[in-house]
Amino acid sequence: MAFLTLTNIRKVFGMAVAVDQFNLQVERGEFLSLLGPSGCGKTTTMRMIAGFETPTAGTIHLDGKDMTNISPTKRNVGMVFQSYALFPHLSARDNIGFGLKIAGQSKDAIAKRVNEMLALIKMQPQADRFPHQLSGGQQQRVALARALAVKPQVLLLDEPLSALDAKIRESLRNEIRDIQRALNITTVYVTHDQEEALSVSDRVVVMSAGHIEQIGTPLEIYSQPQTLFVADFVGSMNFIPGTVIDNKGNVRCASHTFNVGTNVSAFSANTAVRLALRPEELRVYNREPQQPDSFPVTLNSAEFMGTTYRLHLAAGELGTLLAEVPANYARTLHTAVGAPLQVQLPSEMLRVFTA
Amino acid sequence: MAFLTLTNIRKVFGMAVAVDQFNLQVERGEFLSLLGPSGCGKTTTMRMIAGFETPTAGTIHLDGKDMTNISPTKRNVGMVFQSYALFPHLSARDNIGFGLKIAGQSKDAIAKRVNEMLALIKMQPQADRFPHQLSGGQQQRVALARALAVKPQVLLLDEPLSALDAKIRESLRNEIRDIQRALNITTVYVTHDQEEALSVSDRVVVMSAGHIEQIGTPLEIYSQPQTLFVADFVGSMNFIPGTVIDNKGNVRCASHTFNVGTNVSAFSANTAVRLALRPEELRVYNREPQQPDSFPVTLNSAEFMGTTYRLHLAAGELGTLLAEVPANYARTLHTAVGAPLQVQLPSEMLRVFTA
Amino acid sequence: MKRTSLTSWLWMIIGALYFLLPLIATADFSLRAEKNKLGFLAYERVFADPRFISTFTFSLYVSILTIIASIILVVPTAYWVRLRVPTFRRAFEFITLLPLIIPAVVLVFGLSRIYGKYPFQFMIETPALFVVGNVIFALPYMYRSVDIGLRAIDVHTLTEAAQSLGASLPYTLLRVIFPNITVALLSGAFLTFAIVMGEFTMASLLVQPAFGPYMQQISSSKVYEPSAVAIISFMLTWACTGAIQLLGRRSPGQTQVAGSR
Amino acid sequence: MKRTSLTSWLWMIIGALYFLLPLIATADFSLRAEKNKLGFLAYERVFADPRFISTFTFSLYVSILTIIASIILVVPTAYWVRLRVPTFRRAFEFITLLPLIIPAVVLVFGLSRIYGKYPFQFMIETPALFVVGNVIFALPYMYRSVDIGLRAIDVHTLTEAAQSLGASLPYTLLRVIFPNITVALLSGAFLTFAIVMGEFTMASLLVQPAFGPYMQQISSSKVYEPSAVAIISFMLTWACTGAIQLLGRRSPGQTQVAGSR
Repeated sequence: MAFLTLTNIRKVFGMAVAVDQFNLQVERGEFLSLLGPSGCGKTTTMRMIAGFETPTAGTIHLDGKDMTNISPTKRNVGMVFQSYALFPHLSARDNIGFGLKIAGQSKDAIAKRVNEMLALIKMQPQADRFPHQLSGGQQQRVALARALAVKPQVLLLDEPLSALDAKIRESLRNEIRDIQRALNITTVYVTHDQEEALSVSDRVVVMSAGHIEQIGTPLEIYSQPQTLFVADFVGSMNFIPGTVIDNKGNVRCASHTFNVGTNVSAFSANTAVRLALRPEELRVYNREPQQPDSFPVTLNSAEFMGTTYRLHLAAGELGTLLAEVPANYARTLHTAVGAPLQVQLPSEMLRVFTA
Repeated sequence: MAFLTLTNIRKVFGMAVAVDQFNLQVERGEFLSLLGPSGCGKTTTMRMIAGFETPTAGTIHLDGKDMTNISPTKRNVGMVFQSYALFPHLSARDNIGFGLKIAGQSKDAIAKRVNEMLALIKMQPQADRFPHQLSGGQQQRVALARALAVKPQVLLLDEPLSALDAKIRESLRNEIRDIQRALNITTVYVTHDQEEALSVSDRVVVMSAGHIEQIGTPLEIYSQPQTLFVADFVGSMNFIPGTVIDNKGNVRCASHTFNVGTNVSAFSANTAVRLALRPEELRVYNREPQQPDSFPVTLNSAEFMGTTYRLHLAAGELGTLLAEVPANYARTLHTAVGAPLQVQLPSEMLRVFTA
Repeated sequence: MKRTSLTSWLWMIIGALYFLLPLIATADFSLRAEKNKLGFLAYERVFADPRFISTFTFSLYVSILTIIASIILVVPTAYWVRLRVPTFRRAFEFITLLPLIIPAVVLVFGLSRIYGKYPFQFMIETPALFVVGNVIFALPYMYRSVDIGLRAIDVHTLTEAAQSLGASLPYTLLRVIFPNITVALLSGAFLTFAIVMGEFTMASLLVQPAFGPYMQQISSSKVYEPSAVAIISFMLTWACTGAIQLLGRRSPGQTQVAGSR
Repeated sequence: MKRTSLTSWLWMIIGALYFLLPLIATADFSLRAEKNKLGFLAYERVFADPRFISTFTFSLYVSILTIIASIILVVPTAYWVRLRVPTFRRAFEFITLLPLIIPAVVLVFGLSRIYGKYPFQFMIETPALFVVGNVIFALPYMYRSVDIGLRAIDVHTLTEAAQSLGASLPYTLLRVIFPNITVALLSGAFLTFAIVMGEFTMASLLVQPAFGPYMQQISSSKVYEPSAVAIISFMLTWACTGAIQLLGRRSPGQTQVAGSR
């Protein structure tokens, strides 16, 4: 049995099903993210692990013990909140020592452990400041230290970076990841931000409407989405509606026919499908010379993204296509609004979903 | 004289200088962004254009007329706020018609113009809903229509997307850009989000501590930052401290020597400088075969970013370097933590700033 | 979860009893005017008393004047303070709390000393001074209600939005601010009403034919009628509250009652 | 900008005058006990009156009991309501507003009918019933203050944070919630104090030797002393407020006075 196991978890609030058929096994030392839009049940799931909610059905085991109905005060689970939730009347030091004091440790033991934690988050100089004297990023680091001080078996982070600015968000997520690695602590991270989930996790659980859509490594989630929801929610994706016309992998989209190889063998002829392709997988050329298997498009607008340009392309019956090309390459293209371009959809990249 | 001209603007609040030596010319139909961290004076500048603040010194001309001391009610400037600021007791339709009613237009003229605006933001079906019945993105579109209904000479947007979710933020910024293009309305856009500023603007003004750091197209700002602040604030950047050792472009950084070509001719020997290089400009290879002008590094961690991997590299005396490589290419590298890699800093890419 | 909601119901019931018991005891007592029989005799006597009607009407009249005067005084002031001198907000709030702190006796003394002289002596001869005093007494409640109403909307940004669309400040106050704080105004008006109807000290010092002194007087001279009067006035205020709650529920976008945040 | 701040100062001054004039008039009057001369004769007489000292001490004693009882009653209740039954919050708030609505006479009648019988008659013989009544009167202010204090901190998340660190609910209430609402508690205590010191109706109905009836009585029998007493009690409450403001400024992280949001 895995270190943390959720089995057939179901949670109902009044008439609303918040979480259903939730099965998950988290290994010791793993960094796992729950990713999904707001209201998908990810926070409820985490709150059941913390003990703040009791599952309507199902069991939660931690290190072999059934935790399903244990009080949150007895679970030995560390929690970090979006709003930091530091105790306003206590200094950073006393916040970190709060749990140790409750555990009845000696003053010396508390002081020693608090100093270790302050070193870990590199905040010894600010140890005696009060929360309102600290920046948001510093407050969240103190909250992390407070949760870790009591040596919890599992660390739970509930959208810990949502209240912070973009630059601090990026540096703090790397710091959290480094600390997690150094302590090898089993971690469950809740976020609605796919970039955050992909960049720090060992595995990602994508949720929607209370159930699991896909579990996998960040690379699997991004490059092999199993459902239309995951394809749409994670990263940008072009969707092209079409119909399967034979069992040789040919799909008709408006007047175009694309061969998607064997991908389509699972679908019988005449099935309505949607082809999916990431913007960076489209190949964009100037109109001349004509490329094989390409079709003409017109540039609607170009967004400069730093390392890349994002091109909004009018593709006639296929609607608007989004393409992302390296900034260097974009310089070789016609980029005036209305410029004539051509596009190739590499058939080996085309994913197929039931419409 | 340009359509909107700010000349030697200075604004002091009590003892604090909010904006100083601010000179800007905006052409008719231009989309201009004010970009900077919070407290840099960008919002104060916009509020002076709107008339909510009076400059301590300097003048503001709009279409040749001196607007410096004109009341905000007489300026004919449209304003969109971060918090939407829709009138809660009025429907979307009545919100959009509010300014027309004050202008004393006939009921028919108001109804006609409001319908045009509703069509522009594609919200005819929600015309009779109240603000609290609309999503954030819909409310902001109504606020945009309300500002545009009175045909203002300038449209001002104050962090209009900050309160919205990432996906809606991206689609709404393109919608704003499209509407701005369609109406060819002169627009000033305030944001702290560099991606937003770079992707939609014709020109960007980067501000810090009340003054202008750089004015330029998004491409200029990103690839030729003129100051250390801009280099640091816009996008990611590696900074390597070093010393100019001769007038042939050689800079010593710890035990390495980099030739930065003629870039450095402006600096005399022994000047302390910082070399700057974007993560995507670093070249990363496996340790074998040895590349010319490269040096060994160790992989600390790799963040999956979807289209790219971001590598955190330990480079000995040079500290930690950040590299961003395409996901495809990353697959050819050793990516276990601690993997031995080598790095090349292309000298033609190296920017030089006074330390 | 079961245990939790049971405990909380228990608390609710204890809380309710704490307040309702005195009320029930009073109601019960008011029905016992006839020996060994429950009945409305005390109520009949009260309604038959012409002084009940006249004092009640007088206090009603004064409370309406008080409400109108308070709204005219408080709304533009609170709006202005929030908009232009937010640094003074705490000072201002403290000033509006003064009537809670200054004993009524002081106020009445002070008011009658100022307004008792030429050219203000008409104030003493009419209920005007009584209204002024009531406006002062009601101020903490009215100001608090209006301020909470204003806090619920973003006064600053709404005003700037209106200005950028060409609206003057008075237009903004009337067409944007007022319609969005109606529930708060109702709530303030209701509290003011309750205060004026029950006011005793000032009414008796200024010798006004008001409802408060009437209640006080029958309390000391009758046995069952005071309870009946108390229950009647309680019913009345309860009805007002209900009306406000209903109105609050209807008003779009602004369902904030001053008491609810 | 010049014009704006001038106007706002003007408003401030008018507002201040509106409240201060009665106070100044009273103060002035209290100093005129000796003919043609300003002096503290009225004050000397007041302090020389043994009933001033005794009623003042009694009311002080009652107000301290009232404050302690209210805090013990209100804080856990308000915490519990916010934490576990937030849906009842409006209902609860309405209940705490009832004492503003139910006339004092009703309350006193009801209370004495309940507590006048065996085994509660000791309540009538001691100030206990008077304290209970005052707790009820002070409830709207105390509850409001505490609730505003609780709103300023994120009760829910702080409690969960404490729980995940092993803290029980009572421990959390004592060690996390209490220390973070001290300023709100002080503010509630201060308002309670002001109310108890000035309370008249209930004190006289229950025949308590309290400060309110004493003030009322000298108002009708003396000329200058009432003004002096009024000024003294105003000074006293002002001093309390000042103390709270000072304490509020010192307390780290939580400088919220109940009146200020």
